Amino acid sequence: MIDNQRLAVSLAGLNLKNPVMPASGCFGFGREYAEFYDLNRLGAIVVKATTMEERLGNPVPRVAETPGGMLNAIGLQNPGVDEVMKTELPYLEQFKDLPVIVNVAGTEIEDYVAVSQRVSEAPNVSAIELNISCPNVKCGGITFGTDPGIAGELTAAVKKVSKVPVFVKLSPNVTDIVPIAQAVEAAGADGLSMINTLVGMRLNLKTRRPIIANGTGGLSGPAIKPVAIRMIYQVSQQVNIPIIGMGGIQNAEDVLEFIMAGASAVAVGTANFVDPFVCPNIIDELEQKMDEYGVSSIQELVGAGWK
Amino acid sequence: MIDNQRLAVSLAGLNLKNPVMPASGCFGFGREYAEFYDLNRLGAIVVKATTMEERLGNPVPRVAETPGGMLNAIGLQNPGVDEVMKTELPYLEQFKDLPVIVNVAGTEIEDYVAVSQRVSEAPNVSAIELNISCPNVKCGGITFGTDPGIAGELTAAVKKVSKVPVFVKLSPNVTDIVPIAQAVEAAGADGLSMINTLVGMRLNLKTRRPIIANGTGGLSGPAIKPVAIRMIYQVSQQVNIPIIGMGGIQNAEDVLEFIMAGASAVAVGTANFVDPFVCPNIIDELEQKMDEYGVSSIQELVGAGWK
Amino acid sequence: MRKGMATVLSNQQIVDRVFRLEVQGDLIGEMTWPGQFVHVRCGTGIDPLLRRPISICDVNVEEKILTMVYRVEGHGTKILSESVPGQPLDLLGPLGQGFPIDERKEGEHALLIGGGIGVPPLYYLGKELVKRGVKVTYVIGFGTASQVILEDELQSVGTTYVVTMDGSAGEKGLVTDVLNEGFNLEDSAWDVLYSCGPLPMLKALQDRFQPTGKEGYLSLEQRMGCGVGACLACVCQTQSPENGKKYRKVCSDGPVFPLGEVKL
Amino acid sequence: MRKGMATVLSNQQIVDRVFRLEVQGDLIGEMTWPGQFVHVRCGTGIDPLLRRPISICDVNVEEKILTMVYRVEGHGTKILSESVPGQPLDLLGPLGQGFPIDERKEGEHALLIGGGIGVPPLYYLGKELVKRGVKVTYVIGFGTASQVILEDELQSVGTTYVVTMDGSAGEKGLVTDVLNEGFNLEDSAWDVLYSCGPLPMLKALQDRFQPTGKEGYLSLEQRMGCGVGACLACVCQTQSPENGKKYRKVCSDGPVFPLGEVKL
Ligand SMILES: Cc1cc2nc3c(=O)[nH]c(=O)nc-3n(C[C@H](O)[C@H](O)[C@H](O)COP(=O)(O)OP(=O)(O)OC[C@H]3O[C@@H](n4cnc5c(N)ncnc54)[C@H](O)[C@@H]3O)c2cc1C
Ligand SMILES: Cc1cc2nc3c(=O)[nH]c(=O)nc-3n(C[C@H](O)[C@H](O)[C@H](O)COP(=O)(O)OP(=O)(O)OC[C@H]3O[C@@H](n4cnc5c(N)ncnc54)[C@H](O)[C@@H]3O)c2cc1C
Ligand SMILES: Cc1cc2nc3c(=O)[nH]c(=O)nc-3n(C[C@H](O)[C@H](O)[C@H](O)COP(=O)(O)O)c2cc1C
Ligand SMILES: Cc1cc2nc3c(=O)[nH]c(=O)nc-3n(C[C@H](O)[C@H](O)[C@H](O)COP(=O)(O)O)c2cc1C
Ligand code: FES
Ligand code: FES
Repeated sequence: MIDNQRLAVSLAGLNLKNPVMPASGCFGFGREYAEFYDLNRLGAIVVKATTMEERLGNPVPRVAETPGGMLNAIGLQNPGVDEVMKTELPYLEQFKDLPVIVNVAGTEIEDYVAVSQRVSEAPNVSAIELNISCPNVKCGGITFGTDPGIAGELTAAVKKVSKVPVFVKLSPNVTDIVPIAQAVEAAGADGLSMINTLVGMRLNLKTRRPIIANGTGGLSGPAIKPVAIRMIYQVSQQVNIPIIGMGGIQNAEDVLEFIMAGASAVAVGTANFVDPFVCPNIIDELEQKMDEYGVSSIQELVGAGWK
Repeated sequence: MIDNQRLAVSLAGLNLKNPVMPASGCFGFGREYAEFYDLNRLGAIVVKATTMEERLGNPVPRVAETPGGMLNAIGLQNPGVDEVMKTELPYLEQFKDLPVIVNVAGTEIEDYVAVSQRVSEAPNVSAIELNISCPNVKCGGITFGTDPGIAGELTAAVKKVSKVPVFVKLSPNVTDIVPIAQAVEAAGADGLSMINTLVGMRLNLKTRRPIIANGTGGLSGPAIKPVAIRMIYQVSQQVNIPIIGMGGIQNAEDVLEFIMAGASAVAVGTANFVDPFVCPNIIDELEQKMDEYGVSSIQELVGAGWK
Repeated sequence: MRKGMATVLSNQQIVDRVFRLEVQGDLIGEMTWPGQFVHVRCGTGIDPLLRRPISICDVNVEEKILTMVYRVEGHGTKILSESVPGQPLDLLGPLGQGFPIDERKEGEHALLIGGGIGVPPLYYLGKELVKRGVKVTYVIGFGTASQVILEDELQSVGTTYVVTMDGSAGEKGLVTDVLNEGFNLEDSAWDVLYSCGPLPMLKALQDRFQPTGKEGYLSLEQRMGCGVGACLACVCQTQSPENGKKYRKVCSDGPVFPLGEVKL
Repeated sequence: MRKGMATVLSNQQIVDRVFRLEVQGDLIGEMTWPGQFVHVRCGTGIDPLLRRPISICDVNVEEKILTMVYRVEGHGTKILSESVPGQPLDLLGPLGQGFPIDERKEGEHALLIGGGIGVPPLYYLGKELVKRGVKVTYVIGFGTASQVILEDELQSVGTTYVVTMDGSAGEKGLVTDVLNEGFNLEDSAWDVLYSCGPLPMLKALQDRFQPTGKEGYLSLEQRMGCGVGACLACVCQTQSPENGKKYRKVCSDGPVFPLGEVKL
């Protein structure tokens, strides 16, 4: 692979060969998509949320469709940190050129801390993404992602134990996202991921009940793109840490729009379900689109929308 | 027109022959769409936001497209309450079977009160919709729609002077919409309208600037439907006043989904731009869809999703 | 290659709301396992956004022609029903684990039970079983006579009993009723059961035959996201967790599961 | 009737990225006023969601055939460019106020200035003016020779001067340059100006001719929502508010405005 500096990005000390990674929960632990293409082509990989104990997740149906989007309430199903350390992360070691970011979730601050400490010790983990924004799990009554104080506290606690950079994944379901971003920055976060899903619902006209067994679900896909762009545009002007942008990305032009809004790299979620090749296709397409819009390098474009 | 009790709804004392009305800002003061069909076919009409003084609105471009939606930042352009009283409301008097709901906006509580008092005196105004949620206007630093206390105060002040029922139009750009709904209910609101637009943004890749001159705009259209359904489902279980539901409605099935979520009537906004006949088409289609899903009457269906 | 474009050859309504769609394309050459499915993109826009799982009903491997039979349910299948010959169709597949047939021995008797729009995959399955020298008997159930599909095709593969709930075609009742009566289909008369159909039917079959220890396979449906095992949308719980696996993914561990493996 | 379906008769690329689209339908019988536009639904889905305004380039009122010439800019026009004969096309129109021509008198001389993709509406306008005995002269400007459109068609209506920025076809420079030189197009040589094209061109024309008091009309573009005057997306400010009207709507008060009416 030719090193291409136009696409390279540096993200809180991580050097990525390109800015495109699959988003957490939309790519498992990589196994399934490795059957389609060489995962080394990706800028990085963000794996499914990992919790202390195994989680069985929510009852089915777990997904529903909406115009230009989908709802999901998977409920953090995962085999637990032990199994992830034993099976999933070692599996990813074969991809030598693939930074791994582990999405960490929990119910108590202690869970996050314990899981973060463990996964940050895995030889091939490059960063942690703290999922303080999953709308599908009642977090012990506390919604980490909507309270700047608690979000900051959690971030500080995890930072103390983590051996790798910590990204905090923010919830868009808030009146003002800026203070939360600032609180986690002040608490030591190395970067932000935004946005997680919007809380939504669909009803089944035949059964007269929510389609998703959980009731509400997280809205992802193209429908939420303008909300993501707006929030990244706002937050990136108020913090000095890099942002991994996501929410509805489908193609290379969307990537440029996110970078221009202030993201330093991007994650692609739902679009993988529509086209399993979407990440490598976007990466292939990126330079041509950069030429078209006169973009010399991704780094140069970061925040160009407001600079 | 045959009186059809299956479609009739009663809304805070207003009796509507059917539950479908155009949403504020998407139908002007009715003149333009009156060239397409007889406005008497509508359940009601919600006219453009009216303010104390004339407003010129925001610079152009004022709209941008997003996947499955659009952004707007019209900025409350309107001729002011005097002109609305003198020209627009009298124009609508020719439609004998058309309840008129006037959307009222302002910068200070006093503005809202003054405008509400005046329009509530017009002979053909059936209700007022307080727009405390317009995302495109800096409301003198106060965001009425995101603070339960201020929202309640405003509602109470307007209730004191209004001679017609007062609906309060809520903003979806909040962490928790329920306390705001409860606050305006406690302050005497006769009903709620929800949802207004989500704050979003698009960037122009060529100019590297927001497409909309105002920067951010309000996201409407099918993209926001699941967010609207979720909020109506949540709020309708916590208040005892009726809700006019809106956000992405395109067809009769969408109407049933909103009613089932807890709305007593619905407003159709952006879809008018795609098809000027969308409101009468939905009304025509409604009974057939009710038969298909075994719905005896609209009234019976209200909140069926959680009842 | 598991994603690719195929070209629509024909798309014809066979009974009310049900269409037979024939498409041709390179990746169809790999579709050799009955019971697998394809994940179909309906239209090219963002509404519908997700793909739709449709079973393989028949494959001509040499000519790379795939037949699907689908019922119009909602937005996606509606758009699919508007496909015209010559139109490209974006397919992901073949996906999932089909009906196990490699262990079948010549001379065995397989009972294939289908309900409604679950009947189509049993056609390809029956043909492949017959190729292996297995005798096939079909029992297919529908609501009413006008919904009966593929009867002639199945009849050419093996004896086919039609059952309708209102008795307007074949026997009256449910497919399981037929097994009780004089059709020589008592448990000892067959070696293996394969079934696809509505959940209540599958549940009735599992409840009845799991205790008997008979070999059998059921094909399930579940709402899907990715279709390839990555998103965990489509899970079902296992009856008795082995190797600590408390769930299965319908898209990649299934859609076909042995009798008794999952809770229904 | 102002909304209806038309049927695509042909859709052909004429130069790079520019297509000529012919459609037939009942509502086209009403399209008798040059300078009006139609609001076109591109595709049938929700992306693109909004309609696209496209000018009337030519109309055969008897046969109800409308010609549009459009350039592929983004998602909507891309989808439009994939239209095939026989396909239905959802139109809203005719919309807006076209070029005023009723006051024109036989023997007058009209100067029609077009730039780029602003040229198409001037074709129908020129034909209608000639019908009324008005002499028509065209000045049309493009970036380069390969972008020149409709030259032959316009030539058949009136003398047509082509201008390109790089001089690769016709005169080199901007359309306004030509008016300065020896083309007998000095102000006294014509009675009325009609123009459609990019904003800088319209601005240059307004700056130059407004002070002279010459009669003239400019066709503007603006991003639209409804296209019918209801949403206030497409406004422009008036130069001197009369009757307290401080703005105009491009979709319903325009797209054509008299020289000097609006700020550019
Ligand atoms: C493995 C498998 C094989 C299938 N094979 C066939 C077949 O051969 N023929 C056939 O007619 N149908 C088959 N189905 C069912 C078919 O997938 C659904 O009818 C179809 O997805 C409905 O889509 P829609 O857009 O028309 O309906 P909508 O209700 O608008 O769909 C909304 C969402 O729900 C999902 N959904 C709705 N019903 C089902 C369902 N029963 N199973 C899974 N997802 C569903 C859709 O995929 C979509 O994501 C199969 C399902 C599975 C899981
Ligand atoms: C009255 C009028 C007449 C027009 N006549 C023609 C014509 O005859 N031929 C032609 O090629 N073009 C014409 N245009 C411009 C044409 O409408 C735009 O090129 C087209 O809308 C771009 O759509 P898109 O989806 O390809 O681009 P995108 O950039 O993807 O469009 C995004 C959004 O911006 C809007 N938009 C983008 N550019 C323009 C523009 N220049 N004017 C208005 N809205 C825009 C689109 O309508 C859409 O809502 C006309 C515009 C107006 C206002
Ligand atoms: C099926 C599904 C599962 C998800 N699981 C997780 C998760 O485990 N942890 C997390 O932080 N985000 C999760 N997300 C959110 C995505 O990572 C992403 O933030 C969101 O989907 C927006 O991006 P998109 O529109 O490209 O999908 C999930 C999203 C989907 C659709
Ligand atoms: C162009 C435009 C202008 C609007 N103007 C107003 C307004 O003046 N007052 C108001 O309360 N809501 C206004 N809205 C919001 C709509 O009334 C409605 O709440 C929102 O668009 C969601 O419905 P929809 O998705 O059907 O459009 C406007 C929306 C649009 C698209
Ligand atoms: S559909 Fe994604 S795991 Fe099965
Ligand atoms: S586009 Fe709506 S007023 Fe002009």
